[in-house]
Amino acid sequence: MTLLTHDSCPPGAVREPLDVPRSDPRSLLPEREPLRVLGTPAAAEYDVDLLRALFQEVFTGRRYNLQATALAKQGRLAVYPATTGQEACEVAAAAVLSTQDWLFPTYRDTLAAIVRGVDPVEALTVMRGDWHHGYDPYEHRVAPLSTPLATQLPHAVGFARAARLKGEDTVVLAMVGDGGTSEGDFHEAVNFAAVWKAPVVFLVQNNGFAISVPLAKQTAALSLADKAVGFGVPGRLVDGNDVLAVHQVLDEAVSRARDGGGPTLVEAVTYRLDPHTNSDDDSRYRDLSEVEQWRRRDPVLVLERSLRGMGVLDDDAVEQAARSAEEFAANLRKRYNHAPSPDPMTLFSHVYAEKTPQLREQEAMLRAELRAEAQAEGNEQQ
Amino acid sequence: MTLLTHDSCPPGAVREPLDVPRSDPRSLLPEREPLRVLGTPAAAEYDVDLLRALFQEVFTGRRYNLQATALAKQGRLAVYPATTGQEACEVAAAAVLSTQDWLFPTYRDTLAAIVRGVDPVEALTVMRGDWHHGYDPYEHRVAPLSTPLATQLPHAVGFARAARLKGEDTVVLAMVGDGGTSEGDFHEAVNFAAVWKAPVVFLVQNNGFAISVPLAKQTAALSLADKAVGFGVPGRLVDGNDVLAVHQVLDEAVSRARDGGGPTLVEAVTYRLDPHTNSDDDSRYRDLSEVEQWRRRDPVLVLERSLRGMGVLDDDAVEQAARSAEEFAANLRKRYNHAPSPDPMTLFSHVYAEKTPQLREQEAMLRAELRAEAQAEGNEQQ
Amino acid sequence: MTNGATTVTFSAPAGASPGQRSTTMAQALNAALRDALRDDPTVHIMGEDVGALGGVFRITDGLAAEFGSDRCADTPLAEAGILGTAVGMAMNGLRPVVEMQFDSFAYPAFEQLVSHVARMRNRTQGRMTLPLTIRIPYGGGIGAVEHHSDSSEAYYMHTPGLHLVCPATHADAYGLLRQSIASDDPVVFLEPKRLYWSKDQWSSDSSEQVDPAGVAAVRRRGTSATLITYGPSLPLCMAAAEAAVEEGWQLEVVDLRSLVPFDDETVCAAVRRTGRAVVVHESAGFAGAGAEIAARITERCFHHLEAPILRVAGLDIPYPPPMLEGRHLPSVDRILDAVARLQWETDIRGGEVHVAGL
Amino acid sequence: MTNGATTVTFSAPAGASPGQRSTTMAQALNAALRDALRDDPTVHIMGEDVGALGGVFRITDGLAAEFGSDRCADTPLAEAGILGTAVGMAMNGLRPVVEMQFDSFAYPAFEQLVSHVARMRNRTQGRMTLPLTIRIPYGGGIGAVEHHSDSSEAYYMHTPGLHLVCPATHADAYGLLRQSIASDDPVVFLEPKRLYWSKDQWSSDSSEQVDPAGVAAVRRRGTSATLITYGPSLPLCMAAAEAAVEEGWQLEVVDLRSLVPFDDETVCAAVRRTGRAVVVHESAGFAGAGAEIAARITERCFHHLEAPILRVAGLDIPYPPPMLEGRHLPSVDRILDAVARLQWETDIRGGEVHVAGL
Ligand SMILES: Cc1ncc(C[n+]2csc(CCOP(=O)(O)OP(=O)(O)O)c2C)c(N)n1
Ligand SMILES: Cc1ncc(C[n+]2csc(CCOP(=O)(O)OP(=O)(O)O)c2C)c(N)n1
Ligand SMILES: [Mg+2]
Ligand SMILES: [Mg+2]
Repeated sequence: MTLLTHDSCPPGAVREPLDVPRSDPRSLLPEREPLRVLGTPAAAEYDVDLLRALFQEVFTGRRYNLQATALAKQGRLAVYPATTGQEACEVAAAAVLSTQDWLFPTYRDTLAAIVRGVDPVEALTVMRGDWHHGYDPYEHRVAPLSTPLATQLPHAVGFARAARLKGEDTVVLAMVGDGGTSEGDFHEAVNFAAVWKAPVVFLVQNNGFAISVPLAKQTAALSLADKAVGFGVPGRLVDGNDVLAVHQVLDEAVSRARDGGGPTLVEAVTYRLDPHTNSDDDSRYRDLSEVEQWRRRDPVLVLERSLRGMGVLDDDAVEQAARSAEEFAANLRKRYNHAPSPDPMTLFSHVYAEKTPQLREQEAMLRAELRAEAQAEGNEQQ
Repeated sequence: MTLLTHDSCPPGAVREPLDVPRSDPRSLLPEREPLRVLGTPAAAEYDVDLLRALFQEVFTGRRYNLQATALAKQGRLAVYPATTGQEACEVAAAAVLSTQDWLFPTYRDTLAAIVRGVDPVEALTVMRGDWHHGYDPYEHRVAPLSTPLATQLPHAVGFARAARLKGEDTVVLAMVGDGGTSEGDFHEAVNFAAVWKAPVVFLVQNNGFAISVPLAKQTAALSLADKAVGFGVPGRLVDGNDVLAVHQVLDEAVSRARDGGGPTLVEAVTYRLDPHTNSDDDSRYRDLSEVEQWRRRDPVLVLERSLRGMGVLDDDAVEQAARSAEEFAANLRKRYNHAPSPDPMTLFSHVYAEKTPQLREQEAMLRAELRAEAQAEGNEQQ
Repeated sequence: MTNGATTVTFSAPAGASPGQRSTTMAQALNAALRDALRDDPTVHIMGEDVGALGGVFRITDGLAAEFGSDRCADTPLAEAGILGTAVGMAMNGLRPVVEMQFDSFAYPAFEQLVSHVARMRNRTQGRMTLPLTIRIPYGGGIGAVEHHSDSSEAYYMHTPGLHLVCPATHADAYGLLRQSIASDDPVVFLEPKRLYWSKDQWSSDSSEQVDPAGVAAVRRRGTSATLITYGPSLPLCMAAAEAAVEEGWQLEVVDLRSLVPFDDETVCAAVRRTGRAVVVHESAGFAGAGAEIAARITERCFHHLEAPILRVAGLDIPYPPPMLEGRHLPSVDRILDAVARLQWETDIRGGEVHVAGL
Repeated sequence: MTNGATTVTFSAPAGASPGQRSTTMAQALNAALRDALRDDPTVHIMGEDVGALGGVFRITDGLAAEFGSDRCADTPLAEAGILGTAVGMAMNGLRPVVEMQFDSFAYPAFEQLVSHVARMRNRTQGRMTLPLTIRIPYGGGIGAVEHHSDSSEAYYMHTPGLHLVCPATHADAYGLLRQSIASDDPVVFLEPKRLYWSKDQWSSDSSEQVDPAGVAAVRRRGTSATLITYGPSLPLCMAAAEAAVEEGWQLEVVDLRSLVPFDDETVCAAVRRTGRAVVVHESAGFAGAGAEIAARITERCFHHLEAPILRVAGLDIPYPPPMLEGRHLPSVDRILDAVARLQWETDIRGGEVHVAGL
């Protein structure tokens, strides 16, 4: 007895090619060295107004980071995760998008949201602690800052797919940290985007650390953008401290997405100059001389120096940018002069479209408590 | 006011290279075409005993698939997911491992477990439904078959890391389907393995489908082995219907892992000739002519033909292999003549090392119920 | 869940022939999906094998063929990705209906469910809402192997921001699913697997209206004690009530229909009428839905109770293999045993109460 | 959890100086980890930032330096991966102690926890066991932003196969963590975040023995009513009991210490003594741990109860932002309000019971 009919096997079967279309995956690999524009002849090709605008944003961005950190140290924010050193990425991410596009930021990316037009106080609502989230996502087309790492990436992909299904021209730019790329959600999101050819750009800000954990403990990949190949999408590698380079790479990726070319995975190599948040003690896990090294590639400094060298900026222009940044900061400070006192009754307002009977009971309890407290206070004041 | 001290920025800062060591990721890419050995001169270099042994296993494997499917159709198994058409992968996966090594199979890989030495009835316990799992994992060093897809991969990685930490020489071979590679667990597992340089070999059996979903809806990658690059580990691509090729690629990967070289990601391109399980209706989602096409590359057929061509097998040898396979099947059938009647009281035996007071109460209740039933039956028989 | 209206009805499709026919619950669910796709172009179905195959339980049978693979889409095999991308689609104005293949295979999506789905409306003060339905083939009793028979309702019930619905009849299968899809809030919709093949005289073009979720139904009137249940255990409770007649008990049976919102009013009224109650469900009893139900009724009806509210639930063990699931699941006998323990002699105050916690 | 012994003690490290000193609970936990690493070479700590940083709460402070980065390992940022690889390590003879950075960030590992951690022993009939401890900084009250203050115990309590432990004192923080690590079963170990910085006169070299998990502790004797609680709400209940004295109530306070196993005996004895009880915990009340506790006590002590068992729990809302968390969490006032509702006038049978479900 044999199990097989020999007749069914033509002589050539063994050597028959498999039906796997194999294009060359090498074309999807990112550049070997992070792309740079500043300090290269390519920089000269940029529109001067764009250069000045980027400089202003990067410069104000730094001032914002300093101010928000100060507010956190004064206790006016519960916590603040700064993007000091990452301003080039934050600014470029917002700057490449058109009005109809969407930004999906992480918990750290308040700056990108602000550059996109979000009121800084509303961008910082979650950090202040009066509510989980401030701004209307639909106004400036910025999704809520996402705290659970990488979970916003599938949202971005679904959002982009929906736009395509509705025939809309939207591109979605989704941000994530180097640490966040280790989460399964990262993998699932890029894979869905690739399969659906969804118009999404994934921007990985590799700032060297996930809290205390350095990149080498996060991945053995040569570049985080190498991961693109495994999803059949192109990877790009860029100097994240060079705002022009980031702008260029993202701009190309956005165009590609808009034209139906599907997602791109971008790694921007940068560095977190500040501790993880104001309450972090980074001396526990990094040699502060490393920070000093990176300060020499400070994206604000690098930009100013380059633009001065190109004759795009002079002392006056820098002075003016500084004044504008200072105004921004002063305004922000002023708006933190009074602490908010959120209404406790709002705790029940948005759990469901319509309160359940159970929530109505609990609402009544809290209302009674508040009334009793007010009465007690009134009695005391008499 | 400016925010930056210009002095801190040395003139060369802009062009300073980033501190990212960039080896060439191209070396990690798998071969462009699935590796083949059968029908090539390389086949002649194999040990004849190995060739005959592999033939016997592949041949018996097919007989096993037929028999288990029949048992499922007769209702003696609750369900059976066959590996018909995938026997080359199943056999090679078990064959490359040394005694101290471990196999982490999916729910489909009963055959690999059996080739590794597990009693087929115990391998099929979960399919029969008398318990969730049969064999002692430590006896043949085979982890329980995993039903939640890809969840066994982090187990395999942790197991391998533990072996290294204990100074043991163990290599772990972890199996997963093409569909399973879309799960976040796949990504997290390969990443942990890469970072830890854990001695793990990941074998992806790309059999074309995840139940009804074809590979093209699962990934846009050119090969599932391309994913390796993104983790900084080597990928390999192999013809999964060529048992010698699978054996060779896995053998190299196992050696690499044993020598401290870390994980390898292998994609074996094969095809599921049977429906997903005996209760699946594959005519709903695939053109059965595609199945016919693949039958011509049937791994059993291809192997027999090649080995006959090489003079390693003749009619007698095939006849003998068939007899042995038939014995295997007859034995299996016989052992299914009586349905098991698992003891309900075991429901409480292994929830915890020691029963909680709550479980003891519930145990007492069930015991009383059983006693009452027995009594009632006794009364009836009188 | 009712978008402001107190009763949500879906009218018969124009031109449909009236009359009822023998239908499975699977077909009723399929009809609800089909009608939702037809009535609202923003409805999108997605999940594993929901396309050509029609789902492993055939609930999406024929929908991809009729509405195209964009409206009924096979996804890659990744549940967090399925739910996570559905969240994004809902953010962008669509009404995704997600199928999780089995209870257990919804667990990979747990973070998305708890940390985002349940919270997006609250987080954004109502600005960003998620009109999202998560269909889960739910519960056991179908002879399936490990990981295919879990009951996960207690996890979702304890997660504020989710609606939690579980039909037990064909009319509710259709009506509650249509309501869930129309809801502007996320709904976890539990489909009792063991009822998929149950037949009933029902047709989607009958103009039968169902109450909104949040309203429990008294399925049988009684005076002796009240059985409180939902989903797959309703037929069991009806059978128990039938059997109890012989013992001289007239049992009232309440079908909750939804666990969130919870209908305290109907439940408490029923319990006050009878003074005794047993809660019945499949999932493990410990910290299960029955605990909440028993606790809240006791809080509200303490002085109407002649006996503690008892629970008949699954054992506190991992769901058993097929050959033993009958020993795990609630049964008519266990329900009647519990009813018998409801202290029919009144003068036992001070005595020890033996309860097996089931 | 006790590997057969009824009392598990860990002796003082040889040569340690006796006497107690002011210690935080964080330090007690750190000492437990250090001593476990020292006493058992198979113990391995892993998690995000547990190495050089010592964890975001410094519970692993100094351990990587002392025992090396293999014994106390920073992992990639992926919670399912952390727990999943820990499962593999436990399969291979090690005793992993996993840190999840916050309650919410354990959700990605939910599938591993429910589908494997809780079931491996049962699946393999005791052949493959998982001596695995999952430490979770637990609960709120620390002014943290969204996703950093969840209470997740109800999810784990409803998952058979897991032990669920929650210390409220320094001695228990040390003793129960040592027991958990020594257990041959998986233990979810909830560390009350808000107690991390609480100080007490305690030292690991005091030879104080703690009861095994599964044994509740009566922390205060009383006659009027019993407060039943665990973890972060114990200090609150003690304060409420203190304040209640002025109102003329002598409250008994029971600290459960573990939710699985559950100590029915001690709890029921305490409730029978007082005839009235309030369960207090932080997590949302609906389908929370308190529901099970109230339901099971009522089943067992019905005829000893003068009033329904009430619950004081978090509101049924997503955990609020820092500025509002005080309105969400149980408070002394809410506990006293609940005690006041325990029907101190006895003759109200038949009247309507108003209960806010909290
Ligand atoms: C799912 C999840 N796990 C853990 C955390 C806690 N956490 C907050 S930030 C952070 C590090 C993030 O690193 P990375 O992704 O590199 O972003 P970066 O902070 O550098 O911007 C961690 C672990 C979280 N927010 N979400
Ligand atoms: C986490 C999870 N999701 C869904 C399922 C249901 N399911 C069982 S097999 C299967 C398809 C698996 O496809 P693949 O990984 O290619 O393996 P194959 O069946 O082809 O061997 C699915 C979706 C599951 N078992 N686990
Ligand atoms: Mg980072
Ligand atoms: Mg497959």
